[in-house]
Amino acid sequence: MKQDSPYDVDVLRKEFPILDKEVNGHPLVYLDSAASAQKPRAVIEAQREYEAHFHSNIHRGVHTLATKATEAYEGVRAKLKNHINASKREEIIFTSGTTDSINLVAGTWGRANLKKSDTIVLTRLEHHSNIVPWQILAQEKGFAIEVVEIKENGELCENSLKEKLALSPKIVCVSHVSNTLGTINDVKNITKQAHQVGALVLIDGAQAAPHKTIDVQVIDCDFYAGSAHKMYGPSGVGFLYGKHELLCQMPPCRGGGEMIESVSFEKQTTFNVPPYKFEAGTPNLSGVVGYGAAIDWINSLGLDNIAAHENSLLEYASSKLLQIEGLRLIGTAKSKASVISFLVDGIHPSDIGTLLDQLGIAVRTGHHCTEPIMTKLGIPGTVRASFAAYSTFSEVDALVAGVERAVKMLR
Amino acid sequence: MKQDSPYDVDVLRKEFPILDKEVNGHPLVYLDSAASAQKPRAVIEAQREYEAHFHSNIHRGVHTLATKATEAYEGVRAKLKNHINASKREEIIFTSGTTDSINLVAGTWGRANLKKSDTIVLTRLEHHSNIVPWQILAQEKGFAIEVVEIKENGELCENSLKEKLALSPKIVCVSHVSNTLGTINDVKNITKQAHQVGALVLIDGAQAAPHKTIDVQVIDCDFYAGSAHKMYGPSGVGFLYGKHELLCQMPPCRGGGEMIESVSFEKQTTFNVPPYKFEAGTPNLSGVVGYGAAIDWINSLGLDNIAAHENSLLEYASSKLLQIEGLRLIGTAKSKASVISFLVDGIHPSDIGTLLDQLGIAVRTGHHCTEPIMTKLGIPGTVRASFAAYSTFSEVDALVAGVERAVKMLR
Amino acid sequence: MHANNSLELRQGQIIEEFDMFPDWMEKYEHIIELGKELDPIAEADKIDDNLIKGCQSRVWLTASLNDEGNIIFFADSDAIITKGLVALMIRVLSDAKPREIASADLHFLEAIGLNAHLSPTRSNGLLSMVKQMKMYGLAYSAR
Amino acid sequence: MHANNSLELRQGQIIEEFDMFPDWMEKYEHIIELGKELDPIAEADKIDDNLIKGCQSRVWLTASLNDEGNIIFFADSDAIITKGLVALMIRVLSDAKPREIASADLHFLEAIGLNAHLSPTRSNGLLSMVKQMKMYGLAYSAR
Ligand SMILES: Cc1ncc(COP(=O)(O)O)c(C=O)c1O
Ligand SMILES: Cc1ncc(COP(=O)(O)O)c(C=O)c1O
Repeated sequence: MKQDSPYDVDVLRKEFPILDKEVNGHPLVYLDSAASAQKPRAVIEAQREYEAHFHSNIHRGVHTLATKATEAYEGVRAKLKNHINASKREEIIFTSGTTDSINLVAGTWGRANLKKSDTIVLTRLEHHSNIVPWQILAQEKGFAIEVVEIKENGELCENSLKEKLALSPKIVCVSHVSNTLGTINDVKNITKQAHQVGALVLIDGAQAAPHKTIDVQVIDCDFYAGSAHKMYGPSGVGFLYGKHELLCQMPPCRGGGEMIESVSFEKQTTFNVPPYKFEAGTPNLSGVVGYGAAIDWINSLGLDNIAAHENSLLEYASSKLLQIEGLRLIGTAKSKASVISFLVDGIHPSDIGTLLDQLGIAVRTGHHCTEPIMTKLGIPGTVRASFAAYSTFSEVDALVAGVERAVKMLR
Repeated sequence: MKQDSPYDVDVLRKEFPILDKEVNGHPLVYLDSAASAQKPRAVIEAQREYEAHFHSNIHRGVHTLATKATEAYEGVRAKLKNHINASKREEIIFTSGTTDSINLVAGTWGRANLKKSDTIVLTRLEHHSNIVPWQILAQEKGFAIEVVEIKENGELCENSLKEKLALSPKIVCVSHVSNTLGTINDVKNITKQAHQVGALVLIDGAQAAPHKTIDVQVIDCDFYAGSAHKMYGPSGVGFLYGKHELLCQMPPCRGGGEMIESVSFEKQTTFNVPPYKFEAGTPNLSGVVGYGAAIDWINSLGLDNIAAHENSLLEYASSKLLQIEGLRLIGTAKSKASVISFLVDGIHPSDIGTLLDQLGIAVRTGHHCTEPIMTKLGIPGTVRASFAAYSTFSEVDALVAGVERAVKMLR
Repeated sequence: MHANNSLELRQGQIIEEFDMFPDWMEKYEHIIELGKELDPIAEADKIDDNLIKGCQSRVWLTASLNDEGNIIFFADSDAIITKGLVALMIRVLSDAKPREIASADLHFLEAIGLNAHLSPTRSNGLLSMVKQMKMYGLAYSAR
Repeated sequence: MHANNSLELRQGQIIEEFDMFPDWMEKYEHIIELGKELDPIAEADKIDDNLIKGCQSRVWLTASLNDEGNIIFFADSDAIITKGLVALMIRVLSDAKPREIASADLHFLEAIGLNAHLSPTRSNGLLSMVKQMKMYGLAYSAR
């Protein structure tokens, strides 16, 4: 089946040390990349190189190491700016991950702007990270949270969106790609509609950034969030894109070093400009450097090539899995990323996960931090397999065989 | 001068790849460890090993890699618990650093408990990270911030402390060790006095944890914060210790994955127990693993040995520097950690820093994120040299010679 | 002493029983079998109050004291492997003195190579269930 | 063209001048000398309004237009090395046409091996000062 791939996956896999591993006596079949992607040697070595040869705290240092470390760090900001086509490097804030990014928006823009009489809009598809920060803030401020519902196939319901937008929300928070159902939302169109009613738009891009070319200027969203660890980079790093004028207006989030202009007990403490205003304290330096290497790695392969490869895997896996009796796919949107959730009649997902693990196959089971989807669909969770640039057709075969075997045991 | 050292520093230095470096044609003399410590090979390799062989997202996974990654992560929590002698592992929250830890306390405990009529107490010695989060919150809530002043030598003024405690503050936030003046505060005694007036105590341990054995039960503080990157560990990781009953009462901080028990749009969303309640999203996994290696490394050397070594360096450096005409030490507390700030009459600190850099000597100049100290002392900043376990007497000699040379050029 | 021994004995039997299954598949097939055979809990008891928190698969647990002062446990799960493991726990801990239960040293899962399921990192609720069973032991022995 | 050339010429002279100092010490000694020789700014101009933000060492900058329509810069710093670098900037940019200043390509710092001081990562305010000087150029040429 390899003929479908725009690059040689077997060669590519050699760059990922972990993919050689055995688990429970079987070669590892890692189908949990949506939870966290594995890292190529280039990323691992970039971090090591940094720590072994260039580490120093950044900014405000007059010594050479501090300058080099700062240049490395700011260089990744510029890289990321290009990668998502932001218009200015000042629009890229480094955070510790998507969750942190969304909490930043809720904690600064949200706390400063949302009042009791306001409404905000989320969708049924959101990850807890794009729900709970808003619920916590709503408890403090008293605004209403309205939810765009989904259709049976896991697509957002256009009518529901229209209804909710008619309520003139202050912000619409929507995932670019659902981590549970794989649904790719038309965020450009949603943004356009939201802007028409005067709402800001925050996009949770945690699952989109590893699989799609992101152009924040084309989407025209106000905020966009992502995590390095889902993009072949280190954990503990992520980004928030925000339109520059918005960032300038927003109050700071966390207080500490770097984010200030001048601190005083007697006069007013004043704050730095974006992005520094939002980056308090010593950042994850080696993580950011590793993230830079990850972006380079992705670009050297090409996101389009990655997407093409993943799409063939998705198609292949879907058709193969559907041959298993009683198996149904959860999430069958027309436009779908390489995440495949399924259930087998009468069998609990965690049982399948446990037995697959015995075969060295790593899938995720449960609600995938999207309980509202489970509530809506009336299911206890799903088994989720997710693909990345390094996934193979034979891994799909192993998955299908594994599920068949598990189902036989469990029935 | 090596006879003073409880271990062989030359052998130890071989574990730090960066210390072999040349900067501007001179061997690197790294005297900026208070900003960020260099990392031994054991730490760098632990991260690499994790990323190359064990990486997976943690918690809620049924597969083996997820279990192993979770065990590694939770194992470091247990290690840290022992390291600072917390009474329960649930009292250790992983954060992205000291700044994040203090903001967490301000954002949850502070926001939930501080009212307009309240007073909190900080000290003149605090790092911006222990000032600005409280100022930001004070702007929102309207409470008063009172400041314990310092004496000429950089020690906290006991009378000022007593005065401020007499105002019945809700919390006293104090650094264990000043990053600018080196003052070691008697936090056990301060905590006792604060508790007598019913105040909670938060200790910023960023500078203490690398140099002193910390026993949070002996200190009896309510919160204690620290950063891995100052403890020979990775950047982007830190911890917050909090007394368990306090953590249980505190509302969550950031919302997202892991910190919830159940998320619903229809019913009440409910939260996990500490520490998970405060750890939203995918954490800095490789960073935490590296932190574990750093704690092991510190303990294998022994914090008492490190402190003894650093103290002889401090004494040696102080007496040597004082022989330079017009040089005065800024911060001469009786109890002092291995941070040495100084000024030379008529010379701007940044000029000295720039010339030292030409000699390969990395010091920090400026206000060191403690502007209120500078305001009080009426100085533009200081030159700061700071020592770590790997610093040597000949590095002190290089510093002294370098300062002499710079001063000659600048006068 | 005797009491603890009897929990020891029960664990020994299970270890012996699993010795017959060197292969993970047979082991899990046996567990699945045990799950299927477990006396069902009354539907009326499948309520939130009896639910063990923090689980991916749900576990319900109830307990009562019989005339001999032994605790009898009933439990159920919606996942069959969890249910099989629950059945093993019940075989060891049910119908025993509260004090024995509270102080039981459950080493058999380790011995049969399934202790990963007791790891706090798993979210199958087994560890929470064991804690809950011991809490019952403690609570009843305090009376 | 001529105008730009003259800024080019000025930069060329500085590069030549620094060529005599192969050694960093002599180079810095020269910069320090230049700092000492810089015409002091009026004390009355050392106010916050003329302060360049974001600096570890402080830099003050003022500008005025002379009869020939050239901008004249005055600047000062509390750090002598920064002041020396400021003096170099003034030598290149002062007494020049607004338009020339706005579009100047300042490559001499790189050529004399001191461009690290222009890095955004330094906090000596030099980069901000250069930006501010160009802003003046832009503002005056718009008139
Ligand atoms: C759609 C979505 N949003 C947000 C997140 C949270 O990302 P992180 O855990 O890196 O903060 C995830 C990751 O699971 C996700 O899939
Ligand atoms: C005393 C003190 N507190 C807080 C901090 C902030 O630590 P971090 O930047 O790791 O958050 C520092 C580090 O500079 C410090 O020295």
